[in-house]
Amino acid sequence: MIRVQGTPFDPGAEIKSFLGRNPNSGGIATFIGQVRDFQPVQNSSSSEVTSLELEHYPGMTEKELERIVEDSFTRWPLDDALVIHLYGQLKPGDSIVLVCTAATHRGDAFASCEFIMDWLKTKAPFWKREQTQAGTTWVDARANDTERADRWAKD
Amino acid sequence: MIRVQGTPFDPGAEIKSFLGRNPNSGGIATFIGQVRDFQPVQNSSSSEVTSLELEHYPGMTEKELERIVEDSFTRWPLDDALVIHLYGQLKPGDSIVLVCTAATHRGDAFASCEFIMDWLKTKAPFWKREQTQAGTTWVDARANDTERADRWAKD
Amino acid sequence: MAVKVLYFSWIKEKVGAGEELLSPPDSVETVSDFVDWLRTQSPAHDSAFENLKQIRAAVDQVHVPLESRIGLAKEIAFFPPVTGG
Amino acid sequence: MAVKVLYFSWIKEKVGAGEELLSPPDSVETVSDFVDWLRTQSPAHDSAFENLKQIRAAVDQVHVPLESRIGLAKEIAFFPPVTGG
Repeated sequence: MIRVQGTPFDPGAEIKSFLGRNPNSGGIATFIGQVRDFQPVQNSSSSEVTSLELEHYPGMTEKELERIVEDSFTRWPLDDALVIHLYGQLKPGDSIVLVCTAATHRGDAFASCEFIMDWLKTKAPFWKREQTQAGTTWVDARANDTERADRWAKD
Repeated sequence: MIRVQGTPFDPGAEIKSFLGRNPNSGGIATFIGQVRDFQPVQNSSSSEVTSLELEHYPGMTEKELERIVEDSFTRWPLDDALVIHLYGQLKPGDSIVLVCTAATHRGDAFASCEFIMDWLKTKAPFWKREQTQAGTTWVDARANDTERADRWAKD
Repeated sequence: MAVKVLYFSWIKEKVGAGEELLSPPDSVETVSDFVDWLRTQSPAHDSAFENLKQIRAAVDQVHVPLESRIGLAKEIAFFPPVTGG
Repeated sequence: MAVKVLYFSWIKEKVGAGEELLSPPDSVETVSDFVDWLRTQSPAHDSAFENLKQIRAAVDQVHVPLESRIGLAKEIAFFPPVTGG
């Protein structure tokens, strides 16, 4: 299931209901991405981030996330998967993204959860803009994210 | 932090408070292991599991989990880690284990969470006994778990 | 034939609009042709697309390389590399 | 010197006890020696330890190989490969 929304969500409550929907899955892996109040990326301002804006491409975002999740189901024997992604104005500590995957064995749950995150980072049409004391800056893509996503390329 | 307990826990609530304690961690990976009501392991009965008993080694369990978590901190730059493991009588759908790791970057969170689970599976002194219609059986260790744990061996 | 063109992130800021309805000439066959033609439309467009390495495109909401043919596309989007999650 | 010996899982069931206080002779230097000596204590002990491939050991709550020396250990535990998580 895919949800792209402008209002905050509670990752704990979402994970709880995901577990409730999948009582027979032996392993559930989840990932939560949060807004940090500092920015260790090289090309970014070192000023404290006071807020973060996430622009997205309505319509394509949902389709792209669906494609990524469908791809994960063709690669691993999954029972279920959930992706929730925020857009709009966020504050430090807010959860930006939640990915949950459920499988019989933990290896499949871990791999598919990391795969979804890696592909989401390089394919889902979101763009971050940080607000610091010094002004607003669009965050540059990280080469490392492309490398991580490329690990999953099929030969 | 390590908790080994005989009473059920709510993974959603635990993850929520873990997030609350680590608002500056960009990436949080978690894993939840649940009791399945079937048992796909080869050497096990195919009867439905009606309950599961987890025996453990009080004292050593806590120490071993602490050692595993400390080891994960030497391998990855982590902000925090949490392991909760149940023992005693469990029912299908109950959460047996929860692992949460928090880091600046998601790769470190994913790797350390999977590492803790892999080592826990081969080092933490727990033994499962399944109750089915046909009686009780001690669950055999899986060769696959040893292989997964061996992936993390340092050269 | 009119096509909806969308811009995101700093490309939108440089162009000065998020969306345009444009009718490129028949000689525009690929996304790359489309970019070349866009750059002739105004100094703002020219500036937004001056560094092609920073431009990504989607045709009808699917990622495509710049060499792709546009075909009967109804919607073309231009944006920098994504930074979600 | 007396040492606390713990058994878990089906080893406990086969031995018929979870814990014993035992004083092995001085000739018992390694965990493996200890197992050999244990097997002479009763048919139940003998049966519990007949397949060494299924036996794991901890000395003072630390995993050790069977070749390890016991030294001044206060607690020795025997159990099959673990199956937690």
